[in-house]
Amino acid sequence: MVQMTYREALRQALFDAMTEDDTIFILGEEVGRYGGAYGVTKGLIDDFGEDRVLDTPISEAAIIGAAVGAAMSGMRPVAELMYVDFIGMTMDQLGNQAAKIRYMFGGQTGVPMVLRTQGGTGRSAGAQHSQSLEAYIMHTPGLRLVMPATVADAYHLLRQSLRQPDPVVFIEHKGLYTLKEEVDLDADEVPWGQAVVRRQGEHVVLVAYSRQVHHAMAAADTLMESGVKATVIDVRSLNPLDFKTIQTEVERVGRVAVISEGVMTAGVGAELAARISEECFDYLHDPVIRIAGEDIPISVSAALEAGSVPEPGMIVDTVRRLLE
Amino acid sequence: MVQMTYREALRQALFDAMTEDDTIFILGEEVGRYGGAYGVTKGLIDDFGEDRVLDTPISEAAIIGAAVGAAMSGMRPVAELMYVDFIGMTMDQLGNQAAKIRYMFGGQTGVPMVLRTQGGTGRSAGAQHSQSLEAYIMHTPGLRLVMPATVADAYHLLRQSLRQPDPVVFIEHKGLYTLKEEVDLDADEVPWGQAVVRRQGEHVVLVAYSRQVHHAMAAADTLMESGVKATVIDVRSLNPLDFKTIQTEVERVGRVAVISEGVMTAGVGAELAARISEECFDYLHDPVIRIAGEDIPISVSAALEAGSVPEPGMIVDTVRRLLE
Amino acid sequence: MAELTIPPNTNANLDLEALYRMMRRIRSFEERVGELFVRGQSAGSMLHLSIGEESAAAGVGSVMEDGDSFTTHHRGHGIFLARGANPDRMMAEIAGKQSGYCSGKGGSMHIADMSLGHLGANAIVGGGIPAVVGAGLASKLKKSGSVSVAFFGDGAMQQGILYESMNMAALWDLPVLFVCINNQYGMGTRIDRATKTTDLHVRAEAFGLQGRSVDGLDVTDVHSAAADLMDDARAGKPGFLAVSCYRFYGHARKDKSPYRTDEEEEAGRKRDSVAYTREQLANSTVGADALDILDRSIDEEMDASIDFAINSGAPELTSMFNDVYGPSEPPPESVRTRIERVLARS
Amino acid sequence: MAELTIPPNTNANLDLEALYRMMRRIRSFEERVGELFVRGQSAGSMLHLSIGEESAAAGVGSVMEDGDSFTTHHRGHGIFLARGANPDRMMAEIAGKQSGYCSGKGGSMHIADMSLGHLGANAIVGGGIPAVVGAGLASKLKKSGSVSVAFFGDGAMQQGILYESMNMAALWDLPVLFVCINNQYGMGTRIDRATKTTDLHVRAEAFGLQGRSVDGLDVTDVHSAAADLMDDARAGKPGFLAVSCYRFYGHARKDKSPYRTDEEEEAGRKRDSVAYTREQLANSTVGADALDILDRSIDEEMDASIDFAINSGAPELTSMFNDVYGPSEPPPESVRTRIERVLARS
Ligand SMILES: Cc1ncc(C[n+]2csc(CCOP(=O)(O)OP(=O)(O)O)c2C)c(N)n1
Ligand SMILES: Cc1ncc(C[n+]2csc(CCOP(=O)(O)OP(=O)(O)O)c2C)c(N)n1
Ligand SMILES: [Mg+2]
Ligand SMILES: [Mg+2]
Repeated sequence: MVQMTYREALRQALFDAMTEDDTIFILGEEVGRYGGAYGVTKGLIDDFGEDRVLDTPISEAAIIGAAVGAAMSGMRPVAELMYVDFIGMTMDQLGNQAAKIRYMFGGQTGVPMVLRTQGGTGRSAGAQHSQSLEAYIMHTPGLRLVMPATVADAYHLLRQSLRQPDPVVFIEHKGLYTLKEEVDLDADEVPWGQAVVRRQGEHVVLVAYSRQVHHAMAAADTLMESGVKATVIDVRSLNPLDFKTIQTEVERVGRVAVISEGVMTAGVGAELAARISEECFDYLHDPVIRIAGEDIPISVSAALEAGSVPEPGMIVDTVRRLLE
Repeated sequence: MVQMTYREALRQALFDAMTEDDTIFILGEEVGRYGGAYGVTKGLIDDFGEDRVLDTPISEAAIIGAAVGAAMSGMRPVAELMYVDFIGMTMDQLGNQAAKIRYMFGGQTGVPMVLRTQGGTGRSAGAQHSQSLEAYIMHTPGLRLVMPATVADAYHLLRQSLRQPDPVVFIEHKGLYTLKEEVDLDADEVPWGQAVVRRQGEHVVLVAYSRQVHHAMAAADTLMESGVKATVIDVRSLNPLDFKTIQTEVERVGRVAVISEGVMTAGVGAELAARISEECFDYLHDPVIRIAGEDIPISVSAALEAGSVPEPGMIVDTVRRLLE
Repeated sequence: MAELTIPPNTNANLDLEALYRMMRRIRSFEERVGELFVRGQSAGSMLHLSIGEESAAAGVGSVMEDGDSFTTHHRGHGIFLARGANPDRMMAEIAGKQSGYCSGKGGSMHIADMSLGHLGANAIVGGGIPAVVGAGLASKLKKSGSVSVAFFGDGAMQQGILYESMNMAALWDLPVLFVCINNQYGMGTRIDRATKTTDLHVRAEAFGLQGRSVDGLDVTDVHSAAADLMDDARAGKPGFLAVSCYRFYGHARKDKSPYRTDEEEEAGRKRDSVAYTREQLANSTVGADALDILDRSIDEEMDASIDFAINSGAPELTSMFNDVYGPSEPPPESVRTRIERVLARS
Repeated sequence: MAELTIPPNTNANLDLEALYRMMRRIRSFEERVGELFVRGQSAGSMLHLSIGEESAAAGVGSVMEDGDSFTTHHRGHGIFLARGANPDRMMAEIAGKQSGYCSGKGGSMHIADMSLGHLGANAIVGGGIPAVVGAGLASKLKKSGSVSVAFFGDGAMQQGILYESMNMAALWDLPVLFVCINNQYGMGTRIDRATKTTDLHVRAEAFGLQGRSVDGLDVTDVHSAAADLMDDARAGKPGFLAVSCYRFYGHARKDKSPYRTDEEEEAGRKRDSVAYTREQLANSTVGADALDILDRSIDEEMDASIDFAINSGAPELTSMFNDVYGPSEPPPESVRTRIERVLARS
């Protein structure tokens, strides 16, 4: 077991994977000499050279397109998109090319690439640098989607992503980079595509992913003070989605809230809530409640920004109301 | 009352609006001399000249961006995106600019533009020309989203869209252009942002939009033969969403299926199902069933294409099973 | 061909007959794609024929080597044939059949063959361009010596991603060649209504690539320009080649090109590189008789491809769930199965 | 400024003092943005100072007219000041306050003022560029005679949308000017690591625009190049201007630029257009004393903007639901309200 931050775990995962597999290379804006806008790739250019850690021009569409072409040519590129907010420029290369190439070409080739990016609020970065856009990805068949909440998952799921046959969109949360936890790098692999029950309770199930897992855990602590016991599920992987773990807990407990930072309407929470409502219908004592980002852009004002996404207090309030 | 096609109604709406409001102009690929890839804008260049019906280069991102700039400069542009499948190239201009400008700038300006496009299956056009991508739009606050199913709505909702203060994404269905119906062009305006009950029944509610409304109506006909009476709701406008009309019918009937052609996961059906499950919880006898496009790309093979999206038989089967 | 004076070909190093054969096969194949459509056997009507553009396909295709890769646009049948495609499997794919290159999932606009280096046709204008940057990077990293070529139309000259891609190729000295097949039109828009400057290679030069524009009438001109650029690309000096030609027919099968005059079309179709080369060969030691025999054998081969396509079976309905993810991944659950499962429980 | 020989300004038509004043105000304002951050009063740390780029803002800003419009990139404070921004409202916006230009919703990277023709700063590299094509179209359709100017950095030269936009402007003869502020860096990447060709205006010419590159050291050079291009743009001949300068400090407030040497920075900061012009004026009839007085009054004005910002209130929490849609549209229901409503019922 070692102590490290989420940022360090990501770097370690890249380092270990690149050491093992020389088809892996990194490309993206400022990933090399600068070390990444959030410092994840720091030093890798010294370890692996400029050919395997490639600083690119500010050309998001071509970065993803180049990764697609490289992946079809025997490489395993890791493309970094500095902010998930820039995904709009890449959605054709991502949604029409990376996601569909295996299918359109009848299975002749895969596109084994990882798109690393980060999203979320917390830095007063405004409407174009604070979004949580995972729902676009989840709605695009062909793209895997992973969003780690813990340091261990940052490491192990990135390693796993780098072994997949298909394009994986790997979204980090900008608020988690400094999170420090114990992690066992040599642990048995975190299984691919599986949710995890982070804590088990009997009164309510909180389904979350990425930073909201920590908010859900904090809310669960608070609720515990008044005797309310919550299950917290960390979904981790939105595609593949491990619905079974969710279903088991929901059917046992009968009350559930799904939590996501992205805007509510047509978001990931909608999918999870729809699916739970559909599949666990007879087990639900109450409606599945969505706790989500407001259906608005993010303001630069810190107060407005914080107020527009779920936080522990809101989760606690919602659960209390739900159990009333 | 006049008989006209969906295509003609759209053209008529553009013609009437451009006659009334000289700030309206059209820009897009092949909208002028060619008359539009699906013939909607045919002849408008003769009526209004090359300045108001502007053939553009194949530059989707800049087309939307130019529309944004024109809308901020006192014009009301109608940008045509030939296929909704090309939206990936425009998502930055659409999602980060058009959608957020009013907000980011504290309400100083709106972006009164209409993005007309078309989507859906039915022409063996393959994975990159057959998609239904409305969920991306519905998940983007700031963008209105309208998807007409009937000839009258094609006319009246396009007129309405051209009076909105905010960007409207108006998605036609390629399978509806030749649909011919009676329409009263002088009718009282179709109200903005309202769903409509196309037929009322007591056993099940079918919630649909765009071409699936016709499939739902056909299914309702078939079901009627065995005495099953279905309500069919045409949502028409996904943002603003008239949830009240849906809620009223669902709470009266207690059983509901939501139908959309787009892929199921994290799609529009997820939002509708989540919301119905949440808000009408105590009234539901059965889970809200999603009938939707498969979570796969669209094949060029006509059989595979048709098999991958909902059709009337599938709706009938589902309702029968639901009522068993 | 009356107005054109056709000089005899004097380049001894060039196998003009092979180039002719390539071009003639493309022409013959494309005519049969049209026939497949007329017979109602094609998958849809989005069929874009490369008739009139044969010299670009053959001129560039002939200087590529085994191991080189390429992407094409939606009008890519000819290029793929020039790189060795099997016409049966192509035609079957265009018909949406299981025996096609992509098992009926791709169709005319999404044909690919990894074994021939065809990284895929693309229905998105410009969509296939950046992939060659990635292939070029792979070549450089693996020191494989291969070049990757992006083929696209003049319409794609107005897509931003081309410039992002050319910039990267130049910046990183990649073994990449960009080939613009300038058939004067993007759908109904003549190039001068899409851009102010039609001297296309200048744009590539402005990004640091080697640029050439060449008239596609004489395939030997295309061939020699492409050969030079290809040598340089292989040495890490990426290039751009614009081949001007004329789109003989409508944009896709249903388009009758009402936006252009008969005179223009007539003049355009006179600039026929297939006929031009045939004339050269007919007047050479090859002679007209041999060409007649060659043509006939090509037509027979291509006729057979129609039969092959028509006689092939449609893909199984359940195959639609395959190939969304890798072969050992579970396929997505079908909506019908899900509904049954959910309703069986509640 | 020892190494530079500064010639006296000889252009009688030019109000060099006004240009100096513009540049000096920018410098002074930006220094105070830095101070706001250090005092923990800015909204976040994504503050991009335009120190070192004053001549681009003033040189181009001074040739624009009332009614002209513009967009800027993320480093746009200076340009906006050159076009008449109120520093109080700017600083308040940078602090995320209600009294700011955008009521605290936009911040440094999303400042705008429709009444001054500022169609908005943009946090997306290249994101604001195509809007000027639309503004140019509007000008042409309304025959208003106005020009629209896009300001962006050298990094945006690698974004495809620039080329799509320039192509349209050229094709349609729009009253549009593209201005690239080439400060040699995009974050930590020096321009020669982002592109092979640093002769930027050539790219614009390749699309049919009038292109100029100018050294930003002497604001009068920028001014005269911009004046020419602006006149032409107003007549429907769109242009492109690259102004080379040096980004004096880090990319954003927290960046210490470890990726460049002290020597380079020192040399770069010597190319200081504010100091250069000051020297010219000090040696002219204006004289150093008057400049001292001017500088002091500017600094006082800008100091006041900090106080204004700090003393302004934060926006009300509920204001976050305003301005998503037009003023007469109902605001989105809040998630909290929805949850209460739903749970009250069930
Ligand atoms: C991104 C995108 N925009 C528009 C289209 C529709 N479209 C298909 S082909 C075409 C014209 C392309 O012209 P060009 O690149 O010159 O190729 P050509 O058809 O002449 O071979 C257009 C506009 C598309 N498929 N993709
Ligand atoms: C589309 C996009 N990509 C990347 C970024 C991150 N980013 C912000 S500023 C910047 C550098 C921009 O360089 P340049 O255009 O030269 O402007 P400068 O900062 O030098 O003024 C980058 C990469 C962004 N904001 N938007
Ligand atoms: Mg063309
Ligand atoms: Mg710069």
